[in-house]
Parts: sequence; C-alpha cells; structure tokens
Amino acid sequence: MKPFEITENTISVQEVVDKVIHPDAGAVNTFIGTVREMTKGKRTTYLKYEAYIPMAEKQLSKIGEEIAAEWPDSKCAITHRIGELGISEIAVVIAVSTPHRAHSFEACRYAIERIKEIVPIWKKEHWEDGSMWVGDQLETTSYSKGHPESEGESK
Amino acid sequence: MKPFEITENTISVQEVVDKVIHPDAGAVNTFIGTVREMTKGKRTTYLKYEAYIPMAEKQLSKIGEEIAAEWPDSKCAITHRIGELGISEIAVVIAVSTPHRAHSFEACRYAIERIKEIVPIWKKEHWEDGSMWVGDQLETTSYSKGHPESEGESK
Amino acid sequence: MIKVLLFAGMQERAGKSEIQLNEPHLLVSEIKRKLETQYDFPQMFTGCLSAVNEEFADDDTEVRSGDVVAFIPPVSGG
Amino acid sequence: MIKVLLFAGMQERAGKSEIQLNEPHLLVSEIKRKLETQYDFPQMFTGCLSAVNEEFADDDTEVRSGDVVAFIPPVSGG
Repeated sequence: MKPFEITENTISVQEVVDKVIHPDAGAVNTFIGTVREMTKGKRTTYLKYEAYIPMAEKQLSKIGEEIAAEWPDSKCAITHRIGELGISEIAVVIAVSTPHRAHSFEACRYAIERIKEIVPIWKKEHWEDGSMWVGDQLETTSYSKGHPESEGESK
Repeated sequence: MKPFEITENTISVQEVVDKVIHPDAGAVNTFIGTVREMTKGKRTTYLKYEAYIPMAEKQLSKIGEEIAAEWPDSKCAITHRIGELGISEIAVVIAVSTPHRAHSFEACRYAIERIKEIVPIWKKEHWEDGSMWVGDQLETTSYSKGHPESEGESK
Repeated sequence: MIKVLLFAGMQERAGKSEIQLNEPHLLVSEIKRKLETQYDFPQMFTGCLSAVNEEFADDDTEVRSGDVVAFIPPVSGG
Repeated sequence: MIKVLLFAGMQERAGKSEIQLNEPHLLVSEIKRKLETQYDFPQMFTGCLSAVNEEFADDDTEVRSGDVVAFIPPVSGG
C-alpha cells in the first residue's frame, strides 16, 4: 500500500480514504480533482497528464511529511493519475485524517496547493481545435526565483 | 438516487462522491466523519446514532439549498448513518462539487458545521463502563434561544 | 389527537418514543407542561428544541389534532 | 555520461524525452547553454526548474557522470 502514488489507472476514492482511516482519526477530508469540460469558455475534449514519476512520488511524500509536521496526528495519502482522462474523470485524490475536523480541512487544502507548486506533473488540455500544455506560455505561471520549496503557504 | 439520506447501512464514499461529479465540476471536497476510539481520555467501544429520520433528511436538504444559494454552481450530497457503529466506521459522508477548488472546501466545511447545528441526529457514546447521549448534559451545548436556523455561520 | 415524539435521552427517561394526547389543540408550551407533570420531571425540556410537522417551532406555536410534535434534544450528529 | 530528461512542452519541442551528454561533469547552467545551442532555441529554459537525481537544483549545481538531470517546466498537476 503506497500512500503517495502516481498511477495510470482509475483512482478509487475509497481506496485512498482507507489508507488514512485509523482508530485515532475522527475526521477525513478528501479533495478530488476531476476533469472539467469548460475552462475559460473553451470546451475541453480530454486532458493528458504526464509526470516525472519517481520525483513526483518523492514530492508527494514530501508534502505528506510537511503535513505530518504541521498537523499533529494527521495521516495523508495522495494518488495522482497520468495518461489521457475524459470529462469528469478523477485526476487526483488527496485524503487527510486528523483527530478533529478543522485540521483535516486545513491540511487537505495545503496538500492540493502544494501539489500545484512542487510536484512534477504536467497537464495538456485538448480541445476540438488544438491543444496546449498548461503553464507552458509566458502569460501563465512560470517560476522566476529558483526552486519552489520555500514558497509554500506557511498556513 | 437520494442526495440527502439517512441510512442504516455502511456508507460508500464513492457512491456519495458520484452523486456530485458532473462536467462543470473541477473539484470535489469530501468530509468523512469516522468513529474515534479515544475521546477526552475515555475509550469508546462503539457509538449509537439515532435520528428523527424524515426531519433529518429534510434538514440535510435544507443545508444543500443553503449551499446552492451561497456557492454558485455547487452540488452537494450528504449521507448520515444511524445505528451501532464500531471504531473507524464511517458515520457521515459529505461531498460538494464546485467549478473551482476553494469553494468546495468552504461549502463542505459549512455543511459539517450545519449538520452539528440543525439536523436531528443524536449520538450515544458507549464505553466499557457506561454510556451517554452526547449533549444530554448541562455542561455540553444546549440551545437557549429557540431555533438554530439563524445561528449558521454567514461564511 | 396530537402525536408527540421523543428521542435520545428524553426517550429513555420517558420510557417511550411516542405519546398520544387526546386534545383538539394545544400550544407547544402547554404540551411541555403536561408532560413535565405526567412524568414528574420538572426540567424535562431544558435545552430542547421543538418541531411541529418536521419544522422547528416555538413555545407559542399552536398544535392541532393530527399534527406531529417532536422534541429535539441538543443534536450531536456528524 | 550525464542523462538529461525533458518533459511536456520542452520534450515536444526537442523531439525527445532523453538526451545523453558525454561529459564527466558540468554545471546545470552549462547543460542549459549546451542544449539551447544544440536545439537552436535561445529561451528553451524560461520558467523552468532543474532537478538533479530527483531533487530540485540550482544553475550552479554540479552534475557528474551518472547523474540524472531533469528540466521541470511549470507544473500543472492537481
């Protein structure tokens, strides 16, 4: 059972949740990212995700360590899918369990923000008339000051 | 498919999530309440939940309406289990989908807080040496000013 | 006839989940007083909310024959 | 030999996902300059991060034969 995983297969929400449920947890917060059809007025036909797999899994583990350090007695699991995904398919599932509910929300939110900062995964949007790697243009986010390790929200 | 439901059966997280996934949603936040073993230093052996079922389902729907009004294009589903639940079993699953992720976190958090305010469900904690209906004592929360409808956080 | 529902700790103390009152109409507050006397439990409804036909109600809500009144102790779901 | 990995848009522009450099050691910045010349793409690494052996690295990180260097365009997971 790998708590932090990149997969080419359909993600089972229950399976990710089961990785974090334990007797001292009273709350589990889950974030599920799905493929949305309309983005900025354009109709997506499908998405393609690519990852630098070994580093992506390392970075997901790192997020898990950050969460363990910040939220006592929390437990985290993240699975991110790669490959081609159709509309409404699940791209990522994050589950965080904590003894009390407020922390589960905070930690799960932190996880998704960090994924978007430090995990080498890329998304290509495909439309009927073209495609684009998200972020691969000057008008979208690009890093200017070296590594993003230190850019995480301090909560 | 009932979006707001009281059940005596094991809750499937995936089933509740599937009720809110749709093409315009990019984010689903899920809150799962599980039975915690230790509460305030006492070891719980099991919990028993009871509900005024028809009113509880009405109140859950009401929470859904409040969320729909507050967070545009959101979709919500809630299942709460009743009966006897062992340690780590799932008591409640809330799922909220929204186009963008920040709203899914906010709306799901709102839902769990409202459940604890306006839904007629009661929990009895059982320990090895006794049991107690949670809230059924002067030292715990009791309503003093009539209905709680107006006490919800305004976000 | 007015049907009264009791739950959780109140139900256990009363020893029943349902009570029938043979009255054409009563205020919620009158029902409370009746039951406190009947069960010899002066603070029976402390911290309790009332619902009439599955909607929250006040002490001065009027209840008629055929209505269902529920007393809702502090909730603890989730 | 130093192995260089390219991803996403960079991989498509270079037409390959992996490049071998027959050098005993180089700085990350030297690798960048080499590839920009080779692929005639002066701004190839704009907005890009670098990783050496799966850890983020800087332009002045030294890379030795056997190391794996990856160039990480702006990520867009989640």
